[in-house]
Amino acid sequence: MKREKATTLYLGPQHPGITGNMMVKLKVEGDTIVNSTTHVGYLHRGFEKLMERRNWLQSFTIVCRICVPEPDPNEENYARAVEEIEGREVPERAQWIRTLVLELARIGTYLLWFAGQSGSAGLYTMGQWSIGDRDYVLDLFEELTGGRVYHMYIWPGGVRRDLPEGFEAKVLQTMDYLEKRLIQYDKLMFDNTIFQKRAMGVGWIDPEKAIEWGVVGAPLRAAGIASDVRKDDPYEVYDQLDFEMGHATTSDVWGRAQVRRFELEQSINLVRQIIEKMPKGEYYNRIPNPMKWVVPAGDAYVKTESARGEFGYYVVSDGTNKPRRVHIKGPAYVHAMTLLEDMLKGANVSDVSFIMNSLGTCPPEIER
Amino acid sequence: MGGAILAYLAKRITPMLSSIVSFLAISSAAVVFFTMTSSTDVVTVSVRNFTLQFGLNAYSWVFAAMVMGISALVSLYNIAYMSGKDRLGYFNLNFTLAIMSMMGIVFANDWISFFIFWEIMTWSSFLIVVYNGIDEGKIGTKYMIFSAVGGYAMLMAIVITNSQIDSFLIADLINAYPTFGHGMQAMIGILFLIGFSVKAAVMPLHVWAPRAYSDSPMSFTAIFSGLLSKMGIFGMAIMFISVFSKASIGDTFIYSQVIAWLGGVTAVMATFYAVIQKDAKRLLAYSSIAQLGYIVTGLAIGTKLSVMSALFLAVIHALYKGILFMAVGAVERQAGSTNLEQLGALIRKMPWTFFSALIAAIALAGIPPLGGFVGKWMLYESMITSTNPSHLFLVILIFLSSTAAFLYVYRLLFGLFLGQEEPEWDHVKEAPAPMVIPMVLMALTLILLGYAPGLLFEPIANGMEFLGFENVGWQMSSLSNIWGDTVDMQYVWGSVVTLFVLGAIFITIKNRKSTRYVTTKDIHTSGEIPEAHENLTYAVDFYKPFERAIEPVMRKTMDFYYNHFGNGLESLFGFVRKIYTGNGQTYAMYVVIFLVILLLIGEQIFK
Amino acid sequence: MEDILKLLGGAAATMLLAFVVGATYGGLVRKIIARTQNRVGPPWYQNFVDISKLYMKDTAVHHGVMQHIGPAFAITASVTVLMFVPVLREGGWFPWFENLNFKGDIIFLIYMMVFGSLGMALGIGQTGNPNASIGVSRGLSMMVGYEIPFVLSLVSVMVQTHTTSITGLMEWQTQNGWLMFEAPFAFITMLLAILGMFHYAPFDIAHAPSEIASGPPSEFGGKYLAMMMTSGSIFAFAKLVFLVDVFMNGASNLVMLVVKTLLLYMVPVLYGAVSPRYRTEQAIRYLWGWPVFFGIIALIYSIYI
Amino acid sequence: MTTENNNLEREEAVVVALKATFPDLTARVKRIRRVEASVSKALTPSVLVHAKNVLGYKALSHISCVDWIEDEHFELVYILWNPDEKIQLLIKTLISRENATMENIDTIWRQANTYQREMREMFGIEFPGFVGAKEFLLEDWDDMPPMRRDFDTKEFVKEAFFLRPGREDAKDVRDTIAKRSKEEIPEFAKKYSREK
Amino acid sequence: MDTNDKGVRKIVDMITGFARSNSLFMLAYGTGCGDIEIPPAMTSRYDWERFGYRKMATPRQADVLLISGYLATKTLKRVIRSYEQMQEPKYVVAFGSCTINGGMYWDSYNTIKMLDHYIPVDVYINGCMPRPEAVMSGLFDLQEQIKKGEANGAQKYRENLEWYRGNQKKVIKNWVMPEYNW
Repeated sequence: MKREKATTLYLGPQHPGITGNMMVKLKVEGDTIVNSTTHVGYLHRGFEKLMERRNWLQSFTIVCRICVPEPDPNEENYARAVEEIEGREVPERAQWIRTLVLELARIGTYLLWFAGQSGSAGLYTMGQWSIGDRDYVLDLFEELTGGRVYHMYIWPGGVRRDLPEGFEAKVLQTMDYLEKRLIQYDKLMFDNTIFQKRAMGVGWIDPEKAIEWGVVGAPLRAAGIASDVRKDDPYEVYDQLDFEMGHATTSDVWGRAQVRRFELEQSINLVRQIIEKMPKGEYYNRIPNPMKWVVPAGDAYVKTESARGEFGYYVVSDGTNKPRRVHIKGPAYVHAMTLLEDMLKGANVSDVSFIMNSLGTCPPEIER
Repeated sequence: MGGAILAYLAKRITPMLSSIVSFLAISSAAVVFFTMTSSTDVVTVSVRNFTLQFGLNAYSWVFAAMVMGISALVSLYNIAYMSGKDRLGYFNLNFTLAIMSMMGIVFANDWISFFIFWEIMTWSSFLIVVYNGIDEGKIGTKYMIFSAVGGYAMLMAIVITNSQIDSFLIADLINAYPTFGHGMQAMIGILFLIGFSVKAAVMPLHVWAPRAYSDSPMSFTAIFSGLLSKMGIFGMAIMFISVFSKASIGDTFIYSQVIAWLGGVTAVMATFYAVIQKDAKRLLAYSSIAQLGYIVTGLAIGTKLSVMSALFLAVIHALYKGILFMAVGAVERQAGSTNLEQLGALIRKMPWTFFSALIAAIALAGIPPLGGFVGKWMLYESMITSTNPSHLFLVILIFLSSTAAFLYVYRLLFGLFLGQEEPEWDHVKEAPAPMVIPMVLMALTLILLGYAPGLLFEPIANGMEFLGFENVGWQMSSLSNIWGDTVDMQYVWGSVVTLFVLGAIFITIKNRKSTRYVTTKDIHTSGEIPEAHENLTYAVDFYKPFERAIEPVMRKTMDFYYNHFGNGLESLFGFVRKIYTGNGQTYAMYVVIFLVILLLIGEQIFK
Repeated sequence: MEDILKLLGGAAATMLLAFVVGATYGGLVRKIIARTQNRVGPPWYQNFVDISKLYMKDTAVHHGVMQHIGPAFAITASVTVLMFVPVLREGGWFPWFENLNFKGDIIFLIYMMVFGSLGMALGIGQTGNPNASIGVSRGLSMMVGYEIPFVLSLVSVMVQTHTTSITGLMEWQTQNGWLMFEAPFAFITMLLAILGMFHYAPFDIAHAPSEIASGPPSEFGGKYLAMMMTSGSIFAFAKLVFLVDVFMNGASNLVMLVVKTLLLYMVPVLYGAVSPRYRTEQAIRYLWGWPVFFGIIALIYSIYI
Repeated sequence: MTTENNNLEREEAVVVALKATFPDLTARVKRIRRVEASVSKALTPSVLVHAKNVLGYKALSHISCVDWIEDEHFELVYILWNPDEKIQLLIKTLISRENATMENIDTIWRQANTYQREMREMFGIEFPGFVGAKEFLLEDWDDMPPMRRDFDTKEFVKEAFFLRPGREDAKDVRDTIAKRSKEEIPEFAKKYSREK
Repeated sequence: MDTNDKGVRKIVDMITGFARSNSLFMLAYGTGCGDIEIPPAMTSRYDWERFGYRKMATPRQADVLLISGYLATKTLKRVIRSYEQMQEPKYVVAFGSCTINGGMYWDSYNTIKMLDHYIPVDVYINGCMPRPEAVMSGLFDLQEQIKKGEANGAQKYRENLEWYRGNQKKVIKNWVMPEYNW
């Protein structure tokens, strides 16, 4: 076969610049990319197959492992889908606690994203700070759920346990701390002219086509399109909370960074609101013996706004004690595949990792 | 003495039909030259009322030695390089003629013989440029037109001179120049400079050079870029040092300033162009223009150190550019391509070629301890120590060009010799011995000149004294500027070589048993296994980021040249081509006609 | 004979000193960066452990002779630069540190500094790794960027002091005061240029991990990487000593030397710790912007002072 | 579910609009913001195009596939989203399990490419005229498409991989670790220890 | 003489062990979800650079291959490739229960269950997922092993290459890898 003219660059799977275990094969001429293809499957575990073999509650251990940085939206989605099929009521306090957990998870993910976005531009100090601060959020999770990363906390019918004593105060304390740190982050990252130079005008998505191409989450909001599942299709108690969506019109990496930066602030605000408004009461509508727990036949499509975009769960039950089909669609399913491939054409090699981070690609949810 | 050599050469011209004979002729001429140059006889040939005078002096000895030495080696290379090609007789005739005419130029003591040999040189090289039979992109025509402009300018200057002093002797001009009026001084100077600048490819007159260098056979390009262009330098040096320095102060200043900056701009722009080239020959062609830019700058500055550096660089440039062109020629012959984006990893197949190219490249980049550094050092020092502030800014231009030279040097070596080993180049073998030997010999000369640049300083200093400098001091291995700061090449050379050898020995014997060679396919590709058709060499648009950084500069000049200048020239060509058939004889005829016309009416005009 | 022995001894001693100090600086820099990042950081001797571990690696692979001797080029350049730079001022307490100080000058050193880069680049080129080649392309392009302000600064200093040798510069400074204050614009230019020279952020795109793995040294492991790191340590120190000599009148004893070089080193290190990296063309344009502007002011200043 | 507006007018309007264009289609409102429609296989592409271009369902949220092995068919579910009306439309269609083929829709939505690649690999559904890389998640897979219900992953695992047998001694690792690092086990922890 | 030699040997071993164990360059390869706990371990909370651990981008420079979680068969191929490109001495640290016995993916058709049948593992860290403390504890364990000269996985691999190859080829059907040159 004739040798290609363009040089092949393998960005991943064993590469510091790739987000997770995936591969983007770049064909470059000079340092301009002429073609790129995303290759996934390095993390494929066959979750959806495994869930067919496990009962409704066992599947919980699997669901949260679909997205490593932010497992809670998955748990919440799955729980809500099951509840919708079964028609199970969820106590109000449980809904508030779920919202609290989701927002904490969002904060944690945004902090992790700060690290990724700045690290791919060479600003490692930011990553060190924000991941260090994320650990305080993880500490909260650990106290609440017993797990640092995988929580398995939001169950069908409510949450696994009530808030521990004094938890609210700790949360508020952490939020105060994070708000203070945010000023420093601004100084280090968002007010940094070099970062601005790197980010502005890079990774542009056509706002006209964004919806059609399946862009969701912060990239869509950065394109000037107000779209947030929390507003559009409110779940849990988001309709009782007061918050704003991030907004930018530049539709580039800089816009996405600003949207996320703004939403981090909003999330801190939301957590405070939740703590303030949280009612007392039951936290769990107990399910029957999990081994014999049968969910009536039916299907449900539910979605959540995670930090990286919209998570959709299509759950089908055939009336047995095991799910028929749980099909999960994460934001990266579109972002990292067709969208990224299109965006990278004509981009600079220096910007690949940068753009990928701004889209919030995360391979486990593509492959499951 | 000179006549003897010329006669010797001339005798050989007719029967010469093969490269070997050409080599023998040139090398025996070289032998004769190097063994019998002690005398400085003057041979006078009288043709009717023209008196042609030939002779050798200390200054022309430098150039004569350079021409003879290098062309002897190149003609050895030529044997192997040209073997199996068509029209060898035609090529070798012109090849030898060009060399012969260069000797003639160097030996000429009067302007008429100078001009005659100049024209022989021009059209013999023109015939080689169009050797392939097709004048692709009108390179030959372009070359011819520029040479014609230069030739006419020079001829006009000669005629004017003659009308003024009634003598064709170079020495007479030098003596009489200060007596000329202001306008006359300027006119003669500018006309001569145009004539020489064309050959030396100074910026506005360089357009012909890149293609002409890259499209002629490599064995000739080594001569073309290495020696032929130096004839321009040869003339320029005479003009600058002996002639202009005697003009009124203000004029000297302006000439030297303008030319020095032109040289600097030439160096920078040509370097930038060289960086973005995709073809090894074209890259070297632009690099030649850039290097000539340094030399011109050095001459124009006109201090002792700078002229010495210019002459030193002229010789060294002939050496290293000769090697590089020959190496590229070897690659072209063995692999059939000089495309930097396709070739790669010939180092294991052509180690000797790589070695000589590496040495030449290091010299070109001006990195110690090789000869190239000596020239560069003197050039910088002469500019920094100059009393003229404009030279201090010029030094930045030269530095920019010189630093950017690393880029193309690396690109050249990387593109040809390094990178992924691809199966499509498996058949390539080392070039035959007649090609390798001259390259290696010249490379060794470069190393030697790094250790003892004084070997070259001696004739240059003599030559400069002949041209009018006094007390040109030199030392065998120590360089010094007028502030008294020195660099001792002996120590530099010694320490670099010692350390390098020690380092190489250390890294070789450390864990020698468990050090293993692996193929270039066994590289870090993020854990993936590349497919066979996937290209892993990063060679296409190697300096894309740099191109983007210098884009504003390049765009402006490109627009300038190609839209205005270039277009104008193209339409000019269209017209001129009706007159010029591209045939050397017709051209020669025109020259003669022009000469006659000038001789007839010149006296009336310039009285 | 005695001269050669003295030279070799001096070279060995200087090299040893440079390696020790350079590697310690490496460790300290890691420590300091760690502190800015709210971390403890590795012990100060970490670089020694790293380098000796790499020398103790059992195996090594290379892709050909150029890669094999590439690190030798690098170490040659570093040590040669070091030998031609006066480590301590005259009258320092090591008379044989004089090495070859009087045998070279600044122009020579500027050129010698790129010798190693070019040799390394050739070695890297032979590996055939596209990431490494991209790194080389970026590194060399960037070099053109920072060499211009670097040279501007040095030329203006040379013009101001009417000498091109470092020992001459130091004598001048002994009489007239530090060039840091005598030639302020040149010093500013130099500070901006060394940001690029030391390859810390924002000018570290040549080996940006998130784009091209580790860039140029991608294929170097074991003894080759060890030699590169050794040479890097020596070279960093040599450059620092060079700059201290030029702008701060060198140092008369080791303590002062360490203090001055460390101070100077902190400029790129601390700036790098809080900066993201420029793309190559942005970096070149930046370096040809303000630094060159200051450089030209420095040159004018030096001509008309 | 807590404080929902039970006004389903907009959803019902969608059902009416769909039925007006495609009389053969059955549609119903599932709940607020969810409308479900069942379409025959042949009609699906035109319904999708209509929904996208006329009804404003510009975004393709999801394409799912369910294997109803008992009934010998796959159920494909195209889930669309209307960003203006904020309604999710589920369009379901059944295709035969034998020689399963489906119309290629990646010309309508670019991102359908990925979904179809996955379905082709996981269920073995062919999309005539569809250009997409053959391999998506699996590499060199030569067995039955794994997401089909009749593919038994447990049997496959037993054959293809080594399985580590369970540990017999049921020893508590924490004790071993504590012992090795000479760590004091706190009193309260001792009662959980299996090593009595 | 003999004893003296032994003494020298011992000192050399000690130095080697110290250098090797205190400068562990890890290959930056996040094979599974365990990779999410690496950033915390690297950054200000746990800061593993204190112990000389560092992430390296390419296998040529790395000493430790950190298998952070289950391996899909597609990843296994890349892991083997990366492992073989590393220079000796090299070590493998596997973490997550899924590397030991498949963990919760024991019946998944696409993940391998016993990593040590494919590449030699020096240290296993269990848990799903192990906390950064656990990861670091495992690495301390590796350091101890190196100091004692027991971490000889690479040697095992070289000597039993055929057995490993057999196992690997059983899972990876399309074997197009270059030969192992160590």
